[in-house]
Amino acid sequence: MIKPGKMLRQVISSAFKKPATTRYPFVKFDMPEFFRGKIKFIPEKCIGCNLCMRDCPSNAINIVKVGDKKFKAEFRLDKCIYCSQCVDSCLKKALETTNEFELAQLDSKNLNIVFHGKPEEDIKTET
Amino acid sequence: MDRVIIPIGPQHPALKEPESFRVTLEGEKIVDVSLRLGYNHRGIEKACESRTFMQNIYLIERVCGICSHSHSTCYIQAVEDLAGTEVPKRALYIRTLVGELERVHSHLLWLGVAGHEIGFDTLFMYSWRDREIVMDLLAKLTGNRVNYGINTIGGVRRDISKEESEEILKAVDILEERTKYYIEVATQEVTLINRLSNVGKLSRADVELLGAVGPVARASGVDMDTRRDDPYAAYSEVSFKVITADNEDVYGRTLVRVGELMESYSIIRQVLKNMPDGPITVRVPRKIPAGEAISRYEAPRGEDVHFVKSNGSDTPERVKLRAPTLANIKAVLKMLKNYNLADLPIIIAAIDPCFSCTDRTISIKKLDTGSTEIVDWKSLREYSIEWYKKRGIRF
Amino acid sequence: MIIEEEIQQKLIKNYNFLEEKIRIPRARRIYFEFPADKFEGLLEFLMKEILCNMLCTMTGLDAGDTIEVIYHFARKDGIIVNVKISVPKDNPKIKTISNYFPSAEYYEREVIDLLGAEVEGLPEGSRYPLPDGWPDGQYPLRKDWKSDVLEKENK
Amino acid sequence: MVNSLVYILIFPGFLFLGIAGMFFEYIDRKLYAKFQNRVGPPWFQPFADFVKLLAKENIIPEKAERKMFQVLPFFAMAAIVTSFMYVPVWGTHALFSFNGDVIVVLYLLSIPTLTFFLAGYSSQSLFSMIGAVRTLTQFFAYEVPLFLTILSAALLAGTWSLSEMSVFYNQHHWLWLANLLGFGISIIALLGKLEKVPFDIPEAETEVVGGTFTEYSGKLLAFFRMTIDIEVVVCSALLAAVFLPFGMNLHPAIGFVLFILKVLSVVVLLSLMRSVFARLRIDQMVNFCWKYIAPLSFLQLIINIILRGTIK
Repeated sequence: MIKPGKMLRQVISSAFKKPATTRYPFVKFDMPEFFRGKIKFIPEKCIGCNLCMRDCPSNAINIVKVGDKKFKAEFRLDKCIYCSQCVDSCLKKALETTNEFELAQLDSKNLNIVFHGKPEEDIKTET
Repeated sequence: MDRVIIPIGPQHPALKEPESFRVTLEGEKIVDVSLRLGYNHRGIEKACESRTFMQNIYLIERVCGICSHSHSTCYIQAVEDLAGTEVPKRALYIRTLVGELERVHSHLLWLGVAGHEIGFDTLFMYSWRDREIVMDLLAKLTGNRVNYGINTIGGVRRDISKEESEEILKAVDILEERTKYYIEVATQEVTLINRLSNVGKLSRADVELLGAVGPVARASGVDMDTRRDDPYAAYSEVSFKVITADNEDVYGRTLVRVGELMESYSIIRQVLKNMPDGPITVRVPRKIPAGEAISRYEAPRGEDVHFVKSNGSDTPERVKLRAPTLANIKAVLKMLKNYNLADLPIIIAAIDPCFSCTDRTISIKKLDTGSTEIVDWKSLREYSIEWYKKRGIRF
Repeated sequence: MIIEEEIQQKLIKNYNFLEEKIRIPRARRIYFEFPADKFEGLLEFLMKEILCNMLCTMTGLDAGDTIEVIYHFARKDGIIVNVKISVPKDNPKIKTISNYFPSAEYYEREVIDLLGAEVEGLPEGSRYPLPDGWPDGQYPLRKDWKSDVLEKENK
Repeated sequence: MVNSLVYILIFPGFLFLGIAGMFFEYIDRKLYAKFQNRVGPPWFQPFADFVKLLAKENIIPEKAERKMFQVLPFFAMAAIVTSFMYVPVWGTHALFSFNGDVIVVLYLLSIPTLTFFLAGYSSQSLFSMIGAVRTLTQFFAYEVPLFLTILSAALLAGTWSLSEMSVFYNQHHWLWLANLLGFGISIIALLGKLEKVPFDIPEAETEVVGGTFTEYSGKLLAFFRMTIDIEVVVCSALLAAVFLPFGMNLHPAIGFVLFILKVLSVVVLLSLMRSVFARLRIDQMVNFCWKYIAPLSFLQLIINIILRGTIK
């Protein structure tokens, strides 16, 4: 059966429905819990094996030793491709994904995030 | 009548990616087409050679945004072939599941694009709205809407819980109902049929000669599907029909795609029903034994072929990918001839082209030799600021 | 594996120097090397006798002193026959197969652009995939080729 | 003198038509979005678009005929605004009327289409050229049915003046129902005239980029878009005056509301039509118009001739 205006009924009915659009910036969007967003580093767990650095496809991680069994992590969020391979690679679960996805910045320097092992004074006294 | 040559691309509303068709017109009729590919060459094959097998998964996943699972699975199959890995059953089922969900999302995307190319924006909006269901589902299952990152060498990275599989079944029910509606629209709406049928004819003999793959080939009555002919993942354990049509035109390609959607739903249900328990990954050493392997995968757009050569270290010696669009491109040039200019967008769209899969090259930032001046991003920006300053506009 | 072995037998029957050289690592995969000068004959044999009527793709490889080109032919039932030919790097000439498989044109252009092979008998056309202003003699997929960018980053 | 200036600049001239055009563009876009289950633009969007375009740089192609290129948008706008003077709005009488103004209005309405053609032609760009040729081809297809249906309504009224037609239809209350077929045909023809889906062939973006307006930018494009907006109002008003002529001799305020409602219903019909169809090809469009629409409009003409005979 061929007829013109097949979609007419649905078109008219959808005029009275709520639009499917999410009004995103005004209405917050809930990402699923396990969304691969920004990476979180837990310094206490890190043992400095550098596996994450080696596996990272885009060289976005840099783990620096700042003292005895204390490590500092630098993440380049502009380089990161959010594959979270580092989370899989980490044997001690020192890395975690968060579902934070609104990472846009006006200055690329802000995309460089650093996780310190201890407060600044501690590091100074140790080194 | 005078002949005019009009440039369709590199930038043109009909093309979603930069690619250049030079179309010779006689009035509104296309008499000749020449094609220049390569605008999307990003050098992925070369880049693969300097990364480890593990890192390459994520690189190859980014060859294309739509068939990211296809490319990464295809590559991983080749690597696992080389390493002689026995992948756990459950992992294979999860790969199949994600692959089919990806096919659903790709075909719904195509339906929308096709609608847009023939000026049927309502169809475009509706099918993309329904596609969101699959996208959200994939985000929940894998952690991302587009680059799923579910594959790893020797298995998959995430398991599927009971609740998640119930959610998938619910979503599939909704999608099935919607797809039935689209089939109704495709077989009844008169303007749609008028625009699609008898356009872009490609005979069966031409398909075989020009090596077209995927829905394009199946719409010309060629019964080929890698999922059945060269089964991978869990496809040997599910039953499905290979949808073909004898229309040999764009309308046939539409019917094949919406028919495949229905098959995908049935595959998803079977996979979820029969999914075995067990581990989802096995350990594979970082160094892959030397050798060569070729792997095939039926991507939504057609057959995907990856070739991997290893030299025994942890980086591949050569990775070669062939995307379905490159196989179909010769057929497009043949299809375009003797049709109206108005049919050009839909004929090109009918192969579901993905030019970023097709080309893959080098980011050249500075090369002093050669005839053209190649400018990097920073100096280009400085140049443009200078240009505006001269005209009294300041930033 | 029965069909694969049949194909193997057929190939050895016709080209007895292939004995022991055909590898079948898993179902539906056949690999062998072949001298470049006899390749055209083999092609016709493959198409007519073994029914390889589809060209999956062509892979170009830099293998040190030689450039290897692998042709991946597919049969309807999913069997892939991979034929490798090698040509010397200083005179990398291969014959076109685009008269048998028109779709080979773009694969051959890729080998020309990225590896610097010469393909005889290929019809004129625009290059693929490198840009028109690409300098002569730069072949990205050769092992000794390094882009300036990569060098800078490594430093 | 002051009166004429008011007529030209404020009502029913540029200001009123401009505001009405933007209002109906908003209605059209919002409805189109609603039909597609989207949110749609806010109420000020057409105005914001206009202001934004005014602020942009005018780029004139080197090869284009500069004078023609710059004058055409204003020419089209002037023609369309002039034609509105003869269309009755709230009362049965338009601002100006004489016997034969139907023909003048119809010809003034075809001037914008011709300027679109000229605009495309003088841009000297390939896409504009193709768009221009398509505009003209399409013009020949829809114009005949549109003219015929409006003229057959005039024939029934026995006058060539729009105002007198309104008077006639208000005296013979139910006679406008005889023209319903003509109303349907003219809505379809109007889709062609306003270049909307399924007849947006001249500016089909996926085929010919922007069609005739490919090379236009900045202020000139703003005025062209304004012209199209005003065209929607004027054409809808014309159809409303000819085919929906009831309630014309009521109080002016009620008449004005009624006028807005009539135009609104035409606009709703137009946006409904464009959301359920795919774009046709130019040959299919010409075929459709000559095979189905033109004969039907002849049928309307014959019906009206017979009716005219029986009324007397």
